[in-house]
Amino acid sequence: MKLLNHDSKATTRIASYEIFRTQYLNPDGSLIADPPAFTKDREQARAMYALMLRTRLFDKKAVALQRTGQLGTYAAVLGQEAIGVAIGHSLADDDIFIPGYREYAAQFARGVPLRAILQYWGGDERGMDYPAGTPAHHDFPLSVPIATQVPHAIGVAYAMKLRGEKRVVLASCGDGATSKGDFYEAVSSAKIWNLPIVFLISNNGWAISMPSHRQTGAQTFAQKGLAGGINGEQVDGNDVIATRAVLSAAIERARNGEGPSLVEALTYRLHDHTTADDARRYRPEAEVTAAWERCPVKRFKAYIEAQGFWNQADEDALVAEGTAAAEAAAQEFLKLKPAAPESMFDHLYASLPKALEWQRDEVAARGPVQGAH
Amino acid sequence: MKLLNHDSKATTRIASYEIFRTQYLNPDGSLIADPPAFTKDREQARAMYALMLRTRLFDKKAVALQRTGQLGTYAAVLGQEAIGVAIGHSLADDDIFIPGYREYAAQFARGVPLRAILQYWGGDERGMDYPAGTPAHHDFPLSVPIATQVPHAIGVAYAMKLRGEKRVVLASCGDGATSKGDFYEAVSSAKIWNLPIVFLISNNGWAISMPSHRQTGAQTFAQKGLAGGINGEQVDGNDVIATRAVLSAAIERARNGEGPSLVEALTYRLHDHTTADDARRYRPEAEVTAAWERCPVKRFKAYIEAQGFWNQADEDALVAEGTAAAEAAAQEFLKLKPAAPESMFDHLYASLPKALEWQRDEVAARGPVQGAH
Amino acid sequence: MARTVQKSGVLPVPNITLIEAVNLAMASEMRRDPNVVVLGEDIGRNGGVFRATLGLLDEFGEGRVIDTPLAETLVAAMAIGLSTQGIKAVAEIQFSGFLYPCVDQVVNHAARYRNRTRGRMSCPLVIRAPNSGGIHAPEHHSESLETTFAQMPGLRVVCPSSPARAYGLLLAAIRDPDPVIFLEPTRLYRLFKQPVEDDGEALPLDSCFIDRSGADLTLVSWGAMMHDTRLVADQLAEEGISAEVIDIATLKPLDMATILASVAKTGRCVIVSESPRAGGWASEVAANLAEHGLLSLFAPVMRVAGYDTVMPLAQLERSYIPDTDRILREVRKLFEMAPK
Amino acid sequence: MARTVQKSGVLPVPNITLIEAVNLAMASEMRRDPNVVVLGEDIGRNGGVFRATLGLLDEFGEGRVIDTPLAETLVAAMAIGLSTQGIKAVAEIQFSGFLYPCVDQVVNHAARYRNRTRGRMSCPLVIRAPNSGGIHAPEHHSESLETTFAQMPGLRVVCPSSPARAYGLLLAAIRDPDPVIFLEPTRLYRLFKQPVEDDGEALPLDSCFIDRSGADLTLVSWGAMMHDTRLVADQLAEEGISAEVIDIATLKPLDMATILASVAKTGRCVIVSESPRAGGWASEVAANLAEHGLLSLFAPVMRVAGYDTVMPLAQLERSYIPDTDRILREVRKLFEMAPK
Ligand SMILES: Cc1ncc(C[n+]2csc(CCOP(=O)(O)OP(=O)(O)O)c2C)c(N)n1
Ligand SMILES: Cc1ncc(C[n+]2csc(CCOP(=O)(O)OP(=O)(O)O)c2C)c(N)n1
Ligand SMILES: [Mg+2]
Ligand SMILES: [Mg+2]
Repeated sequence: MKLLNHDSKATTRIASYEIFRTQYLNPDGSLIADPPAFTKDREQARAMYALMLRTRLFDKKAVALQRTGQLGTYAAVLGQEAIGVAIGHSLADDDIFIPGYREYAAQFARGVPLRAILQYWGGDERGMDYPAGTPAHHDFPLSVPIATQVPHAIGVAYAMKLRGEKRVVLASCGDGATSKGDFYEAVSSAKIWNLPIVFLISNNGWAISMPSHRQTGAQTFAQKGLAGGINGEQVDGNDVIATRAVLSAAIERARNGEGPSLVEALTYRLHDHTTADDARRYRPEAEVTAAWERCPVKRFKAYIEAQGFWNQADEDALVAEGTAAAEAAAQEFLKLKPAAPESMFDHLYASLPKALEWQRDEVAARGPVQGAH
Repeated sequence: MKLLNHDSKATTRIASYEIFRTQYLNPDGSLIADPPAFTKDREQARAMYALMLRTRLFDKKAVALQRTGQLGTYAAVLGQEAIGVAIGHSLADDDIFIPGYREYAAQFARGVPLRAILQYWGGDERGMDYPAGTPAHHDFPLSVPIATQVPHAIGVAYAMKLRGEKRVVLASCGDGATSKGDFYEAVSSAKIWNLPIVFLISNNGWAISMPSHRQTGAQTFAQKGLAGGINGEQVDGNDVIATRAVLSAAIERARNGEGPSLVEALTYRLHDHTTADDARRYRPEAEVTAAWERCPVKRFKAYIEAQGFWNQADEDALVAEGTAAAEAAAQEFLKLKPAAPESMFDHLYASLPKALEWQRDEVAARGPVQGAH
Repeated sequence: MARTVQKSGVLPVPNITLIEAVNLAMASEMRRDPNVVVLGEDIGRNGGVFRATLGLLDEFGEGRVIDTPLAETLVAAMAIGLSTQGIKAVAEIQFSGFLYPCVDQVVNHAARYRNRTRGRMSCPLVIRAPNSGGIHAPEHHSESLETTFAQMPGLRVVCPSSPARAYGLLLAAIRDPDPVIFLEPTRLYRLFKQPVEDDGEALPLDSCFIDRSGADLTLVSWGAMMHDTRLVADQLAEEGISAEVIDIATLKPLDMATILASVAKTGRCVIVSESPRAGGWASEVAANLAEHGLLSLFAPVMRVAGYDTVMPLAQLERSYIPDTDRILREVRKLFEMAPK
Repeated sequence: MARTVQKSGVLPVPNITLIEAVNLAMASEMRRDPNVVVLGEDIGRNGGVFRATLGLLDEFGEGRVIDTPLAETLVAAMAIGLSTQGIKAVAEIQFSGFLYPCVDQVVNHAARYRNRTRGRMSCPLVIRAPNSGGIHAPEHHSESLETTFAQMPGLRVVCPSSPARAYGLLLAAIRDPDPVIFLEPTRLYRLFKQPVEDDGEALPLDSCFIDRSGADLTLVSWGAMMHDTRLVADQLAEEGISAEVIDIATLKPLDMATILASVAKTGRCVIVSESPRAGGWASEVAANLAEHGLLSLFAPVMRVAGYDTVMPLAQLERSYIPDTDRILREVRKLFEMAPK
């Protein structure tokens, strides 16, 4: 990239950068290279697979609830489950996860109840009050305003560093999110203080109807890290082994004081953007069909089967158990009584200002209103 | 930059980028490499030098006016004049310039009267009404909210492209400005439509009290272009030959449909940030002294003298003429009557809504108010 | 949803929804004026998340129907850049809660370029967004942003309340030489239909609409809340109370003359707004009444507004949004204090 | 300017300016609470463009005095991130006109994390900025932003009007468990001094201050305009008119009880504000009077406010900012309409 192309002594190279990509598993589950140690651990491998499949079963249930009018708009994670699993299996309990809105697998791993996710999309704030005693309790809730959660990582990581803690922040967002200034202001500044942050971009090919190649002029999303002098790397996000390996490496770098990294995980959104979307309007069906070949669940299952870690009986048991868990979460959600209307004032401030008491009283006096959920 | 350092087949290089830097003139005016053709043109070289020195003389006058209470806060361009000269001599009349607030040389080249700059810093909006019939008339005014002008280039360039015009937009900002989301949202998207834009970063080493190396983790500001897949290149901004050469190349690329570029021009702010600032609070004097060695005026003067394009008589005449011009601009400015107070409503909307007429009348009835300029 | 492409004259006037009227106005003005473009997230092939731009890509092509990256500051800034070049940019922001990243660009630039350059430059742009709640949408999709913008000098703020007004006011907004924030009532998008003729007739941007005349009470509202306000007037009519109903529609600049004239007649006023009460535009109307209408008031000026808390998620949104019950209660209070 | 490092008790109480009081409050609270940090552009070695953070870097070090990149969205977001971890972040935005890029983060996150998570998280942060005009500053340096934030649920908005109040209110703001927007009156920064004891005593964040009692008229203001308002009260006293002067100071939540009690006594009210009239916080006060104070009013509620145009550059700013003449004229109108 030279503006002046003549081969003059006036022009010298002052920096150069390379972008790498990592993938261990072929779509059929066969290995490209010798995988990291954790893949040899039967229990870990089984746990990762179980989380992935359970998440898929939950997702299916959530979509079904929405389709039958029992849930509000829901953002499915179909096809992207491996990334959440990799996050869940890479972060330490003490670390802080700042999610976008699709990483349910990671949230489940950190203690968010399945029911809570339904509650949130069902229009109940109580779904974001993750249980005390779990890592999720100190994690951030889902963030709907795209990319705006990413710069919170700067403050969170700064606090950790100020206190001399060896903790790490992982902030995730989508490919579309990388177009927002909020994303960039975080990436541009993280290295100033050498903060323990991993920025994760789940590049699922689409931001609603915009294909990722029309989102920016950049050839990769990984290279957006270069704008902040940050290690940026791509990984096959449908390969849970590679994703966990790269994330773990980034997390450990951060933990060891080596500063921030950025990871672009390539995946694919197999579902509509949300249940309110109809992707057939803008997306060729053939692309979706082809993408199913790269399905992360299928791929990792083939791998653990080949390792002798998994068999059909295991699969049947997991499907039954995961389906039941999703069903139980749905029942729990559906049985919840809506919050009292006046609860809309309960957490506005630490304590309600006197000037607002009459409003709370008015809402309480009216009681539940027709037309509500 | 590999997160996974083991030398595995799993990791492959998918992209690489290089950042180049161009400089023709040594600080003493001697040549590093054979310069572009325009440097051999006596009249052009003299015109470039004259603009540079006139700008410096104007700048000196403006600071003096402020120091004597005759002007508001003023942002000096001392030490950065070459960049404005290069812009002024690279853009075509039809192109559109979207400045920050220090590129007076470029503005003068495009037809902004010296007096108008004083007017603006003197607190008079009329200073932004650049004269009809000059290229400046379709340029943007100074922009105080840092970086916010940069994304306007996207819309302006899109309009040019939509109309099939072969025009170019040059949007400039400082090193500090590159930390803002507005800067990035422009850079990230310019290549989507392959827009005819040149982004210019005047890296003068400081953003008020923040040295540029504490502004971001990026090693160069040029590489911020990579975040948008844009050619990013560095140039010695105190070398007017190199700066003009690189800007012209970028402008011609844009004009020929080859899309956006980003240029980082390395310069140095020899003055305080503005007249309201005292840089001794935060900046070592030795750094400033050293920077004077790289002064763009001195450097180019040595070059044109060596070429036989310039001599002491030329210099004396130019100093006299430039000083007189600055003085005349100051007198013109000082003699201006303040605008009528009610003029604050004259350009709020194309025509004043009825609902606001009483306000305009009230201001008019009061007339000029004590304590005003 | 079928596109409504309607030439005036021979064909029957179609009965359309508010969102179809928005679509029609854009299509109609884009046919009329080649300098009009639309831009925003997912507005091209997808036709916008509410389908406001449906069919525009096919008719006008990629050049004039611009799918932008996911960056609201950029959308506003790009619209500014376009508009300075005489391209009338009609930008869509997907949901009201995502308007905030536009505030800096809109306030510091769009609303100021004309003033700053003493008329040398201008920003004839429109920023459209769905506004207010009631459709069980996710977080940040149901906010009411009109006051945030109406406060700002140099802008116009428009909130239509019917298909016909949406059509006429959007035409006016696009043609206006200055920046207009056009906030569409999400829950009225498909609530009812109206015959709307594509006659290219714009509505005024500086006058309230008197929806119906009345003698006993002035009801003032705009946008989505106009629907409930009209229902209240119906109910009151049955009770023998004659309410004058005023749709502000063009909040900024505010046509207080019409409201003052009405209150001079009725002596009672209730202002209905969904945005939070404290500092809302209802307060601006009430403040003007306190200054210029005090002597004609028989009773306090009542505001029925959204509460001063965060817009709740879907389960409680109906407890937040004013409804006919809440409006009627305030009206009855008024008539208790100052009987007819 | 000398740093004021003052231990209460034995030493004499220093006479300090408002900006020194701001500095003192931060230093004092940083000594008391190791979890307090300050951040912003040029606040470290440079001590802030107004020198509000002078000396803090030397005393508390780089860890707690954070020079940020030039990115206001980041400053707000970083403060949010810090505050969720129990670090009380006191962020400075350099000039009021650069607060707009913070709006999204402040409204959609700072003001909501507690509510969104049902109390699991919170954002005990302060965003400080100079506010309003009158010092011949460049473009975008003189805006009055209080209403933009006061409108927003979940925030507190504070505008001090004297050194003592700046000290006590800033302490309160830093200690408050929720986000506070703290807007300092630029032109009062060095206008006068007051004895301020560094006693660590915070002032309440939900009560108006009654600056002086009066019987004939209630003058309400806040921030920089309090200065002119006090001068007007002096002038009126000479004329035998007794004005009660109320400093709202803590605009949100708004203590209307104090204002209503005052107007119940005086029957006349003039509200003075520098921010634009339409949709300004003066309108909120007036609207409350129109609703809850109507029966005690002898005369219309007058607002003296900034005009509904862009804040002019320095040469005309004095024609824009309300002054004693403009306030007095409205007061005299009131007494003409409703003589004492
Ligand atoms: C600031 C903002 N603008 C617009 C939206 C509406 N919106 C929701 S998701 C989405 C696309 C996000 O794309 P991406 O970041 O790639 O994430 P993905 O949904 O693909 O996981 C948009 C535009 C939003 N939520 N926030
Ligand atoms: C949005 C915004 N934030 C803060 C400021 C105050 N300010 C004016 S100039 C400046 C530093 C700009 O640095 P840089 O971009 O490097 O330009 P330089 O002044 O060095 O030419 C700052 C912080 C501003 N004008 N706008
Ligand atoms: Mg995506
Ligand atoms: Mg700089």
